[in-house]
Amino acid sequence: MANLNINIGKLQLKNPVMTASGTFGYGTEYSDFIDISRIGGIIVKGTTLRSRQGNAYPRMAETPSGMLNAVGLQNKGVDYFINHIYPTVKVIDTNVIVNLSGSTLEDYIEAAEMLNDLDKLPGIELNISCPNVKEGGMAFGISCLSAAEVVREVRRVYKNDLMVKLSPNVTDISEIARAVEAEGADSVSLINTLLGMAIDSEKRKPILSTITGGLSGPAVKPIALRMVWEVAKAVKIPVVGMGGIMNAADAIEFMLAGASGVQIGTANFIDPTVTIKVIDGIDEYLNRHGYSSVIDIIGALEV
Amino acid sequence: MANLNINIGKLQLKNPVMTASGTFGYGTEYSDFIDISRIGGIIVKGTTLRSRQGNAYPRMAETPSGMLNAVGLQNKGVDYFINHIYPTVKVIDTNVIVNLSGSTLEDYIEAAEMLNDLDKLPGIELNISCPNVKEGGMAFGISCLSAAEVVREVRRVYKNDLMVKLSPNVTDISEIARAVEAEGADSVSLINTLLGMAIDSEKRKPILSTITGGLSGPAVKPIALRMVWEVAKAVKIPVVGMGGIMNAADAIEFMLAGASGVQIGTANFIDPTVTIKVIDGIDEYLNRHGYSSVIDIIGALEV
Amino acid sequence: MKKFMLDLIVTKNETLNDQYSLLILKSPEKLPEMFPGQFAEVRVDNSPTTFLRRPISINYIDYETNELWLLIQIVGEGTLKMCQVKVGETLNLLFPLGNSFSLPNQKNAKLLLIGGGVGIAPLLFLGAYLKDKDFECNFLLGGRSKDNLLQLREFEQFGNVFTTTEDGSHGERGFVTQHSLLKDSNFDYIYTCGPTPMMKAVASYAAKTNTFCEVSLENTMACGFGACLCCVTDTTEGHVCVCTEGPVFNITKLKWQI
Amino acid sequence: MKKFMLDLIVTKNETLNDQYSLLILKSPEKLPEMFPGQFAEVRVDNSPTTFLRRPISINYIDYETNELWLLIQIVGEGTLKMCQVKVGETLNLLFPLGNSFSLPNQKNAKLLLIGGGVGIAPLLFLGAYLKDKDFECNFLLGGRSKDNLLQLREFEQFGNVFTTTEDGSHGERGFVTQHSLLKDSNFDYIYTCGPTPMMKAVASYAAKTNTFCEVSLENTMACGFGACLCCVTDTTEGHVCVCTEGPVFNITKLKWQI
Ligand SMILES: Cc1cc2nc3c(=O)[nH]c(=O)nc-3n(C[C@H](O)[C@H](O)[C@H](O)COP(=O)(O)OP(=O)(O)OC[C@H]3O[C@@H](n4cnc5c(N)ncnc54)[C@H](O)[C@@H]3O)c2cc1C
Ligand SMILES: Cc1cc2nc3c(=O)[nH]c(=O)nc-3n(C[C@H](O)[C@H](O)[C@H](O)COP(=O)(O)OP(=O)(O)OC[C@H]3O[C@@H](n4cnc5c(N)ncnc54)[C@H](O)[C@@H]3O)c2cc1C
Ligand SMILES: Cc1cc2nc3c(=O)[nH]c(=O)nc-3n(C[C@H](O)[C@H](O)[C@H](O)COP(=O)(O)O)c2cc1C
Ligand SMILES: Cc1cc2nc3c(=O)[nH]c(=O)nc-3n(C[C@H](O)[C@H](O)[C@H](O)COP(=O)(O)O)c2cc1C
Ligand code: FES
Ligand code: FES
Repeated sequence: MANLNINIGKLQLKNPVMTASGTFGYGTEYSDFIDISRIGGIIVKGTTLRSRQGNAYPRMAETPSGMLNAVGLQNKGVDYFINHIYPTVKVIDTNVIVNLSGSTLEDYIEAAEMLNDLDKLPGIELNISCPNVKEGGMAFGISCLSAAEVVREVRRVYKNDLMVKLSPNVTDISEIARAVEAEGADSVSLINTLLGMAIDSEKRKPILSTITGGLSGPAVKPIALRMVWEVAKAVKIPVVGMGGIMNAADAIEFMLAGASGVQIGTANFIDPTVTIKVIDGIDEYLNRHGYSSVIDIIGALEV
Repeated sequence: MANLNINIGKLQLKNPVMTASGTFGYGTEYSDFIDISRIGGIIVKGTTLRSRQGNAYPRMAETPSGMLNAVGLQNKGVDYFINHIYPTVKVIDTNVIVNLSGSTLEDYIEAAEMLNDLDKLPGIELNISCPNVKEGGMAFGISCLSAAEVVREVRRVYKNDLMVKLSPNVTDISEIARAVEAEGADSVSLINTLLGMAIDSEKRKPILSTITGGLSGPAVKPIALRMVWEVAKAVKIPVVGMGGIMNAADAIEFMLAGASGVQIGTANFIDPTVTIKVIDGIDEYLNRHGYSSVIDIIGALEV
Repeated sequence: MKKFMLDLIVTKNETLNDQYSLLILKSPEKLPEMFPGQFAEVRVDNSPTTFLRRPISINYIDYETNELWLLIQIVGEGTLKMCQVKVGETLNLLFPLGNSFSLPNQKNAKLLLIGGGVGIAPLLFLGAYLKDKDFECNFLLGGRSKDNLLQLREFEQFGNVFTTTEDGSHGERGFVTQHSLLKDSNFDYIYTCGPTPMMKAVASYAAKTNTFCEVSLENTMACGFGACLCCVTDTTEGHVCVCTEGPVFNITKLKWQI
Repeated sequence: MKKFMLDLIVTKNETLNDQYSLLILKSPEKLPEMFPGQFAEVRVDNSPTTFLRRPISINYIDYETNELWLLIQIVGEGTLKMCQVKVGETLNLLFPLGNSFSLPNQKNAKLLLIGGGVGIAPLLFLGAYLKDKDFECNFLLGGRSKDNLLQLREFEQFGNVFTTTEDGSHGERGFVTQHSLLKDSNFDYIYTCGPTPMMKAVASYAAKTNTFCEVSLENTMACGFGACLCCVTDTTEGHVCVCTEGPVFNITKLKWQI
């Protein structure tokens, strides 16, 4: 058994494997299949200050080695989370982290203040990159100035771990990463989904109700890996990598490229036990290659 | 038989199907498999003012539903093209178009001037988006100012059709499209490859000699389709769509999203007869849906 | 209800006609209890275009032999591949997923189960289940033509079978909702599954006659167990997931214009 | 040479051991003429991770029965799927691709064909071809152990067979380049295919003894017919495509440090 413990910002994880927001519900959806407390961290559904109905149906389109979603941040709001979800998830023996989205700076700040009071919530993932709703924060995430501003203001009120989730729909993601680092982010996570579109040629209609949606799954892995590589070189804070991770080898690639931790999203839908397989697979890899700790492979790519 | 003729900028095509630069050699590589004169247009290999050896091996990595390449514009230069390739390709009864790349403004201008003298060359595709070499023009293609400048200068010296090939590695591709339209581009083509990366986790090394490379194939189709949709709404000049087209349905999706023509790239490697199948498939679709001309489906998406 | 991910062994793959196949899958472990209306998410390997699982209703379950039936209509790559599995191969299933049809409250209630196309799949299981609980079922099954009426012999074991075909090749000519049964009799409970236009017509009949009516909805699903929120339908309670709150809905909950 | 894209029918799929299989494919149309060293690009359907074709050498060709042999070593998903095809199924091939080994100039030249691992594949065809042209071949085949020496019986039909194994389980113990044959005899022509380190050792022996030597290179290929420029190797003439200018190269053209 290699040592899988890893600290990412202020978070202490028993292993580098987390679940990506919006793909793992509140964790409990998976407890029939796995012991969710074995996972390093669970990033819960995208949460907004006030409850949201999300987008109209259809919200999903399958694409080659991937999928588009247009869920649109359906959630019951921060209040509901605090009163109804938090009590049940805070007892899970792992890091439960809230993915926070907003449409205005004030929304972000108000929600972050409320979450700051939860003593068993080790951190939030600030989502400034949801492509599916105007209010999803992508407007914040695609410019350095606005990304910096929202991180600065949230940082002022939020004292625990602040992971900032970056959008891949930009010319230079390292620039944004540096901007949020400068404002006090504890870590950055990437990538959120890539803006894409699917069309039914026979019906001559877009498949999604929203026309465009967010692309995830193995199709995006090469792009995600490149961005993690770029960002890891650009910032000093830890990087959390994701995008198309389906197995331990994929996760290891992200860590070699410089990620201190990974998140698994779409793969959970196909194999609800994938997180555990990835954790075990990383351990097996470390043993086979003679590493005593997972820390040894972070950024260990030989170029 | 529906009418497949289409004019794109100053080009007159017998059908909307072209081949993407760098994937179809000079056309003759495919003549054992198909009658290449049936294709609407053949965009030949990326050509630069002076000859280039391209990048070191390995230049290719397979990815889920796609591939990364790092060819790096290996070509023998414009002079060689004019003296040795042009005489053999100008007799092909279709539009043979040169894809032109450069590392400096002067290179672009000088090469464009030389190509302007070829009376059987109906146009060039200005590549300001190759991600694989510093000299590939992507530096031009990711900022409005520099994209505008290179198009302005080339437009001054090049009188035939000027198609400008855009990079998808940007925050707002419509902005770039509008900038090159304003400088006199006859059409825009998109997308070039997305910057990606592949790692061999067992060897702990990047797979490509250049670490990062350009992603193409069906994996990128949702992104390409979205960008074509955005750009077609943003500009008045015709749009040529590409990215992951594998069959007629894919090509039709691009046209419904607003493309006047399409280019097929990576698919040629897997099926060297795919261009002909797509042409026939578009015809079949038009007949089945009662359209008399391919023009009827351009931008015909119902939203 | 606890959900499972299991590799089941294909013991039979019967081609019913060029569109439909019946798969019988055997579980090495004891099959968990399931209820009619529930479904499985089937993994389709070996194809880049079938990245996600496919939701398929439980068609029938035989606890004694530990066998599960799936009735598949070929509509695309995924269902095609499923119908090509060979006896002895395995299919990976997540199940049982979703809610189920409700049992009638009165023992001697008049029950009508209306199915069209592949929508008959969950109704066979429902019929078997109801019969087991001593209810008497009437099945009204519709199809374009005789060839689209499936599993009639199986349905007959569990109740009275009525049919309609659009071309009149079997039963009454027309759509299920035009069947004389609906004019002549009154039912207490209607359960239906099939193409949405059919279900809407049934729902509208039920609403008019003030009959209890449950429909089983289709939807595009990414996970099938409530994790992705991709499969919503609009209800009186807002957007709810078809995979967890459904697929069975009482029509009074839906926002259908009926 | 004209290239073809054809669906060939699998007439035999013989598992040689857990790593290797021999596929025999029959062409409905008359097979075009091919030369030893040439290869085919095989399409591997039904897998998202085998998007591109796989280059595989022509192992043997029988114009009379219109059959083509492929010798496959399982190293990943693509070769695994190829080895799982069933008799009667078809494989789509682009072929013949690439250049071929050169014929010796002198009729009574002493020829040595050195192969390691799956690199023996093109050498069988080469041996058959040379024998047909009345040359006498010596085959030197190496493998980790006895089990990795393949098609020995076939090779014996076309010349003298010498072997080495790393564990000494067949022939001399050691690497091919350590075989006594190389010390005791002089050859006029050496043809080799196998792992790069092996080929480099052979090339270095040939260079030292001033022997004509051709090697067949591997490379990652996207197209296999000169369209993508992905498969270059560095030569005295700069970057050239292995799929069109090769896979066979005279060692004097390569920039190997030997
Ligand atoms: C709860 C539930 C139970 C089901 N039970 C059965 C069953 O018992 N037997 C059976 O054969 N099918 C059943 N289906 C439908 C089945 O899931 C789809 O036909 C299947 O996913 C299509 O996959 P494909 O790869 O063959 O087709 P694709 O290539 O994915 O699609 C082909 C066409 O079908 C449409 N389509 C795909 N999936 C759906 C869907 N879920 N709803 C509506 N349209 C869709 C697509 O838009 C496309 O036009 C059920 C669906 C649900 C949600
Ligand atoms: C001209 C030529 C002729 C060949 N002839 C034969 C033959 O007769 N029989 C045979 O079994 N194989 C042959 N090969 C090798 C064969 O093409 C590869 O083994 C195959 O493409 C691997 O596919 P895969 O999906 O099984 O493995 P992948 O999953 O693609 O790769 C598995 C591992 O093999 C390595 N690999 C993959 N492709 C190549 C390659 N082309 N060169 C070197 N390493 C590679 C990868 O880096 C990876 O580590 C030949 C290759 C070439 C270029
Ligand atoms: C259905 C779905 C819903 C998602 N919802 C959110 C969300 O609410 N907040 C967020 O930051 N990311 C969301 N994402 C993005 C994922 O967290 C992740 O960034 C992305 O899917 C890439 O990882 P993957 O390829 O492993 O899925 C969602 C993704 C999917 C597929
Ligand atoms: C091997 C390879 C080489 C390429 N070379 C060029 C090039 O020289 N110039 C260029 O503009 N685009 C080049 N491209 C990009 C393609 O023209 C096209 O934009 C891209 O591959 C997307 O289309 P596809 O998915 O159909 O391949 C190349 C792509 C590949 C795969
Ligand atoms: S399909 Fe994922 S929540 Fe219903
Ligand atoms: S593999 Fe494409 S040029 Fe050689």
